[in-house]
Amino acid sequence: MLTANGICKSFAGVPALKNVSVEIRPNEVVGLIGENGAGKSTLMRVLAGTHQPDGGALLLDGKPLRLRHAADAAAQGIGMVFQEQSLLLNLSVAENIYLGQEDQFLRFGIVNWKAMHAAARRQLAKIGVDIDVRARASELTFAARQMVELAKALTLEETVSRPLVILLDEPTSVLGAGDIKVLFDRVRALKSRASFVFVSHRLDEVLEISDRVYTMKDGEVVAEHRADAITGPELHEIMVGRGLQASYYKEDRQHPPRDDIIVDARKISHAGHFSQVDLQIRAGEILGIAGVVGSGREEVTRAIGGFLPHDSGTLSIRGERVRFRSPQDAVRRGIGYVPRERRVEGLVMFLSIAENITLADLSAVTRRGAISHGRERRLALDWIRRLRIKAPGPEIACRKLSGGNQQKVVLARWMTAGSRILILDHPTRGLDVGAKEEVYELVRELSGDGVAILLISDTLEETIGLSHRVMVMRDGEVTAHFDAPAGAKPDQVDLVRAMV
Amino acid sequence: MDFRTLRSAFSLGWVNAAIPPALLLILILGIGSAAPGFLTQETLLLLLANTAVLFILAAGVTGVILVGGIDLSIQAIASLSSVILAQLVPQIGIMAFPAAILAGVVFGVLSGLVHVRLKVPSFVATLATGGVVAGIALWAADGRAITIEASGRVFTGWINGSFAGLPVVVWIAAVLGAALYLVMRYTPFGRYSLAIGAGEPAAIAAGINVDRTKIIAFAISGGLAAIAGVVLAARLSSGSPTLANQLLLPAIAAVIVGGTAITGGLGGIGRTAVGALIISIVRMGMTFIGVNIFAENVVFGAVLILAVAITIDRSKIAVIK
Amino acid sequence: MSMPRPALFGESNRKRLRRWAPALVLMLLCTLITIANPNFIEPRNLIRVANSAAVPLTLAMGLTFIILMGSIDLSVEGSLSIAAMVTVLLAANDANANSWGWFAVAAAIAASTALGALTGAIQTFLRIPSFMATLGIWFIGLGVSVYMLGGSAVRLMDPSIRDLALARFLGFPLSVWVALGAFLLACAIQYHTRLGRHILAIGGGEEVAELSGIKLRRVRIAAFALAGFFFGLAGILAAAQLGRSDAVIADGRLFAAVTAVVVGGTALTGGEGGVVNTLIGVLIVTVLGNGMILLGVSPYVQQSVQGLLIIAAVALSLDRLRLQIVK
Amino acid sequence: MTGQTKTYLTRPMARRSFLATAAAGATVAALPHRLFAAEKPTLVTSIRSLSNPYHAVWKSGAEAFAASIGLEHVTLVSEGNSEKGIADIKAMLAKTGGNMVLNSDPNDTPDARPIVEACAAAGASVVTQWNKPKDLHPRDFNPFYVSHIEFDGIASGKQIAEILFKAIGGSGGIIALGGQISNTAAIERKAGLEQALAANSDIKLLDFQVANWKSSEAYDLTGNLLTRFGDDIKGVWAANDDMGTGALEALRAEGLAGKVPVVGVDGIKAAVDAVRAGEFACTVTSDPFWQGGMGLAIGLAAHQKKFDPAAEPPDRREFYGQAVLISKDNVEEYYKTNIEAQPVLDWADLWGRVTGPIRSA
Repeated sequence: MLTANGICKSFAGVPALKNVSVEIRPNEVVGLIGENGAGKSTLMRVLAGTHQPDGGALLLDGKPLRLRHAADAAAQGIGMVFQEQSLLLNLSVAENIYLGQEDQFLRFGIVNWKAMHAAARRQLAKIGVDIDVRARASELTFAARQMVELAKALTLEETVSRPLVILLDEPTSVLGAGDIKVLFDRVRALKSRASFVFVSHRLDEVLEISDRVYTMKDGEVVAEHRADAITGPELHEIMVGRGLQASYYKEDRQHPPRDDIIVDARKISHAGHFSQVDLQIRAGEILGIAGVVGSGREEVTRAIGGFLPHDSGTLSIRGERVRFRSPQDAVRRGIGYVPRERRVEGLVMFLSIAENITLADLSAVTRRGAISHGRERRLALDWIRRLRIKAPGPEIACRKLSGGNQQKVVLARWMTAGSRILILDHPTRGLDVGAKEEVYELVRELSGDGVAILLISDTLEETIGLSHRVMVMRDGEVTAHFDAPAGAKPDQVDLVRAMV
Repeated sequence: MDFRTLRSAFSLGWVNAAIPPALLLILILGIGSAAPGFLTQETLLLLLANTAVLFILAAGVTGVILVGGIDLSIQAIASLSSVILAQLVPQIGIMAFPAAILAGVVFGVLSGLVHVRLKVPSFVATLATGGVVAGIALWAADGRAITIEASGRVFTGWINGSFAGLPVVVWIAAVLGAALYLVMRYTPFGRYSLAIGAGEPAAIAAGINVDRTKIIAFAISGGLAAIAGVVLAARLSSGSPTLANQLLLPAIAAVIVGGTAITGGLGGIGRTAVGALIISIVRMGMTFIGVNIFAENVVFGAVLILAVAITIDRSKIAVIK
Repeated sequence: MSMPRPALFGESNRKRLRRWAPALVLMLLCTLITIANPNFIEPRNLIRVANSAAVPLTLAMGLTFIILMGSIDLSVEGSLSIAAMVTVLLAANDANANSWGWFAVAAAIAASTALGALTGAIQTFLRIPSFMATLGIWFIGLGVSVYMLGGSAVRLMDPSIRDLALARFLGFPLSVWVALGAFLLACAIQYHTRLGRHILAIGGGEEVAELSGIKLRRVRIAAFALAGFFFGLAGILAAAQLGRSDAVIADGRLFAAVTAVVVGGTALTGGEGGVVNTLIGVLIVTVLGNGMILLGVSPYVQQSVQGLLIIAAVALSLDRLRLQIVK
Repeated sequence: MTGQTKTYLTRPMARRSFLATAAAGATVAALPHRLFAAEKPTLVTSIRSLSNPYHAVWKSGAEAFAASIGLEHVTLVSEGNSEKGIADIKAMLAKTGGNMVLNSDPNDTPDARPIVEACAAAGASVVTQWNKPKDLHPRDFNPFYVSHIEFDGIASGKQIAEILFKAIGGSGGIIALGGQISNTAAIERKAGLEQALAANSDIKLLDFQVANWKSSEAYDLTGNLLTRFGDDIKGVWAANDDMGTGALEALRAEGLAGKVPVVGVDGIKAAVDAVRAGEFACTVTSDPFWQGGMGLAIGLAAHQKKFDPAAEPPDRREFYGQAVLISKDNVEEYYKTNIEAQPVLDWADLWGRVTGPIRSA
């Protein structure tokens, strides 16, 4: 019903989409996979009307369709759930759901709130969630926000008589396993009324939910498969051009940790977030923390990173008792934090690669108190080569890099600063398979060098695969410990039991 | 006008950096051809001398704007330092200079502390500290202008002189400007300022002492405001609690016309120097061309908007607010 | 799925308390002044406080919308003086033969609204930050009114317009009722219209707002025009109160208005706060000014006292936990 | 006073029809003045701003004089910014090569020295009014610094205070509104008020507040003071008419206009009207029309070597000008000669209003 025919789009002369054709049929879920930079998001934005193609055409039921902005797409029943959390946190749930579509509730120019709230409640009921429509979006969990976004996309049903096309741009990237299941259930239930385009990095998810899968590579569609006719590893090979090996998490390179305890937390608590958490990390050890959203694992990592001072218990770094009041204290103790919000907390996007690499510690490039720009450049070039950062040069602004390369810059910064403790907060979020693999390799290398690593991750496999030990948290408390030596990894099921 | 194409044409970095100086050159040549007598050595020297105080003030604010804040207290601090200089010169002679400048630094630090410790937005924090400082200046001057008598002018006279063919005020501005340029380019403080302005959360996570950097920025701003006040006091041979009034907006305008983003993280002292020159050329040019006195403000406002529209580097500003 | 409940437990209450902080500051201020000088709560004084608050309140209503959007409007003084100038020059006055009565008022509002729309257009079409666009408009507005007034103060002789300040209804001057009307209108716009929502949405996140199909340019221009409308209303009230207009009629009103908005608890970063906050903020600033006179605070230190109290009020009402970053 | 009318007599288009002006205003742009012949001196007026009636009248006086002798005249405004005021003057000096006559009301006391020094260095003749540092003297810059003119602020402040006291019957409370704290005229007028108070023990100064010369601030302050003192306020003393009229409007809002007399300084039209209506007890004016024209006339005469400043007696180098009191006794006559008609001054009578040397204390 919605067809894209030979779409071309370039940015500042660089082609992002080259002659891309896809077709979305009624009542089906179309998967869209590809590495970062393959053009998935651009294609989605063209379909959603926020980007205008340079060439090619969109057809709706065979008729040409011109979308000048998001509102045009909405008028045709095309809605989008964005990769970035796109609710406005200062507005209520109902306001978010009907943002941009308030006209229907206007009476003499005045918004009829009662009607809007009732309508919003109806929308949420459709997908079977119960959220107070007057609550501010900032008070909701990530998962709930995702549901609200889905509900928002579904409002088009009321204004458009034709079946909807809902574009889901990496909706699962911030969700825990349980929430993903809920989302998929909703999508399946809604299939009778709408078509979906589903974009994700996680091949298993795409295969699970989709009927058909398009694979994109370098701005082109390189393959189209029925989901039941292809396996994950095959898809992976098409996507990255190499096979998905069993040694994905580089288990063969997992070495036993050393003896010295680097991080030693005893009964640390932060009221309302976590309590009585004991945690030890040895040199060269990767400690994973598993837990659902709200289990307190994020907050524990934030506490050790210096963002959220613990209010009781003791924290020792290399045997020395510390109490961090700011990340700066933590950095001074050799702790490096690799955040999930790379674009916000990871890098100063407008600064260059070189400047970001030396941000935490300028001492390597300063001589007599003055920054030597030549040294800085050489240092950055060195990292670019060693970590295979794909960039024209060290003076390029970080915002122009892909996610994987940005993550490498963050890691390069902490290695420059000589950090011996790394906190990896969802280190592979938003990265494609190939980039993930490179990050895993780096993490193994660092671990082999004796760096103590604290890891929280999107998926259990990743947590288990990478870690030496896994600690499970629930409701702010530690509920279980598992050893995860190479070749004898714990079972996911056991972990999940401790999580919920 | 399609600014998207314009923008992509300007996406090359050096083109963007070259726009403000180019605008400056066009202005000079334009006014020079409209008003013969403008392009003389004397007039251009006068232009430089007239720009000096504005530039010193603007250079200080530049640092604060780069870290993403704003300092509205500079005119009060400049006035206070002029009062301190005028009060103290007869008593302690040349030592009055460091005393006046130190007072500026102290109040700059105070603004910074109010801003970072009490988390009051800098716009309001400095508005308020500016009020406090203005009150102190009134009190210190006992509510009147204080003349620096002939005995005191022995110590302040050198500022009105010339050195190597250039007025001393121009040298002062140039030295301060060069020093700040080096500080911004070669010290960790300068780097941290840019990082904080361009992405404060990332700067925090990288372990940068954001509070200290901001306080230093405010201290520099206060110190430079005080130096501007001292120069003013020396030029006018007196101090007054209202001496630097009306200098705040031109100073901020100079920073932004130069192409420094009001949101922080982008720009620098060099740009501010160009911006300050543009502001004073426009002002002086209006006198030279003989713009209707009633229309001066209108022309100034329009030129301001146009200058910003031309000089601002839109490719490096995420959201135009 | 697990029922998504508000995930923040303890913080909510504290947050709610913070939200009330400006109101508490206001009450505390009133109480302290009353203890020091009981004249403060005399009805006559309260009426006067209301009267002094009329112009700043009307003005701050307009500014609130701009600040909610995350922008700033420095053209307050320019717009206000334009409106005052148009009013006196078109209504009966001592400088020309015009006597258009209430059409003058309509023209004044139209002029400042148009100037606001122009500001918005400059900002959105030339893509320059509001700070600079409005700074330019400030100079232009001031320049035009100086030009039109020829530098002198023109008296407003139209008795019906003067009645805005002189006639009373239920004890309050009409200007207070007009300001109250402006406040209610602003409330209606913020809480009950699409424009109000969209302004908040832009303040909360411009990109998201755009992706939701909000026409940013249109909303921004409308918001600046709306602000211009309120500035115009304030200009008319100021002209009616002073019985004349000169180019400096608006002097010092910008920073007073920004202060009131911020003291009320509206964030300069946009998206948080609103016109009710601003009402409280205006009252805090006005009561403070009134109180300092009632207590006989020396003019030398009034500025300093005001500065310190502003810092205190803003520091008290800020939610420091939420505000990791303050600019 | 005179000024109001003058402004529109000299600029009829700006006032006669708002619409015509609106059209003109919309297209107003940088209209270049004709370039003048270099051998003729340029007359330059430097004042604070054009946004107050006082200086607007000053400018029309200057223009009337310039028109009478057919010389180019330029007005510079400092907008309250000392730096700009001085910079503009220097730019004019550069432009004219020093062949100019400057009549300046320096923005602030300190500004006078660099202005005079710049003029002397360039060979221009300068007359300053109101503000100059005590240790700056015309005699030190012969022949370029021709004269400095002031009006005795103490005398004016005292004179209006005494009339106010008489108007309220010699006893009771008054409030006073002062100008910008650090301003010389504000300080002197306040001193005059204090002298008058010292001589009238039955009058009580309830409070002295600063309204920075502005009517809008005076309006709010007066309202607040009315609360504090209520009916105890029998009269209002204001250091200028702008503040006085602001106070008057606050009184009017309370139904007190005409009952509580107001006095001020400057003689702006609104104040003269208020004197006629019996709402102002009096106002006293330094006659800015005269100041604007005569300052240039004196400077030009010296510049054209019609007299040698160095040879003039001290009381022509630094003197108090003659202030005119406008009270209900003479207001009708004043209105006829100065407001309804353009005053005709004899610009050749350079020293006619010299009342005596300036106090050194």
